[in-house]
Amino acid sequence: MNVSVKLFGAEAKAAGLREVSVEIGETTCLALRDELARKIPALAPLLEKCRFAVNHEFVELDRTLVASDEIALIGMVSGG
Amino acid sequence: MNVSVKLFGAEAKAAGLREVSVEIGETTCLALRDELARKIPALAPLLEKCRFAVNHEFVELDRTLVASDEIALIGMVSGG
Amino acid sequence: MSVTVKISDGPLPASAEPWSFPGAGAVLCFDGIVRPSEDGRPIVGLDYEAYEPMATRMLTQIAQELFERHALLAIRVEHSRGHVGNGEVSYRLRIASKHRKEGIAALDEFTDRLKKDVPIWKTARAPLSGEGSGAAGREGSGVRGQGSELGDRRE
Amino acid sequence: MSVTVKISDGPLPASAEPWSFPGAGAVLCFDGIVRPSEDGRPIVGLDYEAYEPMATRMLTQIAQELFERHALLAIRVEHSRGHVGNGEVSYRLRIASKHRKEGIAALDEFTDRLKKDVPIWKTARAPLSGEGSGAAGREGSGVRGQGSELGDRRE
Repeated sequence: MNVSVKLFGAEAKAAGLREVSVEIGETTCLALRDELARKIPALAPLLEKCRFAVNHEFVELDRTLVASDEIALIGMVSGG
Repeated sequence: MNVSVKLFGAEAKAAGLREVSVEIGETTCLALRDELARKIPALAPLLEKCRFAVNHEFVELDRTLVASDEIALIGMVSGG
Repeated sequence: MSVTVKISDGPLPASAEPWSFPGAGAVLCFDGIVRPSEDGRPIVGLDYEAYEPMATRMLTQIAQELFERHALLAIRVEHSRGHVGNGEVSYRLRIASKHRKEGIAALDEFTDRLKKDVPIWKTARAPLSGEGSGAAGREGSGVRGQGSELGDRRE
Repeated sequence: MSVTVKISDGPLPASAEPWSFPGAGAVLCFDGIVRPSEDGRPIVGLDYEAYEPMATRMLTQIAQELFERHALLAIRVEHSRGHVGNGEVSYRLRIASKHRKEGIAALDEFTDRLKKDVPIWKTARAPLSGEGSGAAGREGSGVRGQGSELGDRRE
């Protein structure tokens, strides 16, 4: 399945991208994370501190993804 | 020595007075407190929780008083 | 160090005028508002009495102590005396600091100290006959006469 | 329960418009202001990016959680996106409660949660050449291009 992941802040800067398209075999956030680390090595050291948001809600890594999901990688935020 | 003591809040209410004139032998706040309790029995139960202010500053009970001092009895305050 | 202390007659303005301080990252404003009941009984407001100039001096002293304990940039405190009706502001404390945590700590401490050490007293004013239920004719528990400024100010 | 959440472009008004809630005894206002330096380097301001509608949803969810934990009457939170210059307000949180302590605790908690769980990011904007010393020509550390709203907004 092909999914698109939005990137922000330090992750967008490390990847040099605001959105990345990833092909995943197993359709979980965990598999997506592994694939992101493989595809964009500069992201790898940041992923430990990141969470995924699916359809604008934080989810656990075992969350199953479907093609219509809006997926975002959320690292350290800095509002205020 | 004759001193005048300003009263506020619960102490003014208990005494029914906003200012009271007291004749003291020993010129300390402690002696003044004892004399206030004797002269106005309704004040006696409140005095334990009161402080004296002399010339607009809180003082200890061993403070010596002089005739020109402005003396106030300050109990529980309730600003805010 | 910037400290402003002001005790004034009647309620404070409902809306605080603009206030900040160069370099501040956090500006806190606390409004203390008179609530419509006191000890479970309806009231129309509170009458405040301040022993001056001691009240102003104590407020200034507390502000100075907090400057030393926290890294503050500016404190401004205002307090009413006389009558303040329900819903009106009787106390406004503003603190400018570089960072939030120190400002919040100072705001809390300042107000604790105010309620312990500043010679200001409030007296609840109950509704006049017809204004409220269960307290008809009662008019607070304040001291009358003997030169009471508050007594003189009651309508 | 009264919760208002607003994310808007550019700095918030320097002065908060009047706001209170019936029965409130304490109204707190916290202004987060952009400071003139970040990590010891002079900046001209911050660029904020918010991931919407998630940012608004998270702010609303945090407000609702705090309502349950503290006895609050109303929360109103505003946050900027886009550029906010030095000395300008990027974040304003207002809380009305019956009593002070619960309002102060909620104010502190809300802001901690904001900084942990709300998808908003800031990027420092350094002075342009000639505007400051030691940072000539540097222009923050933000991401460029790829449809960056922030990138598009830079002068």
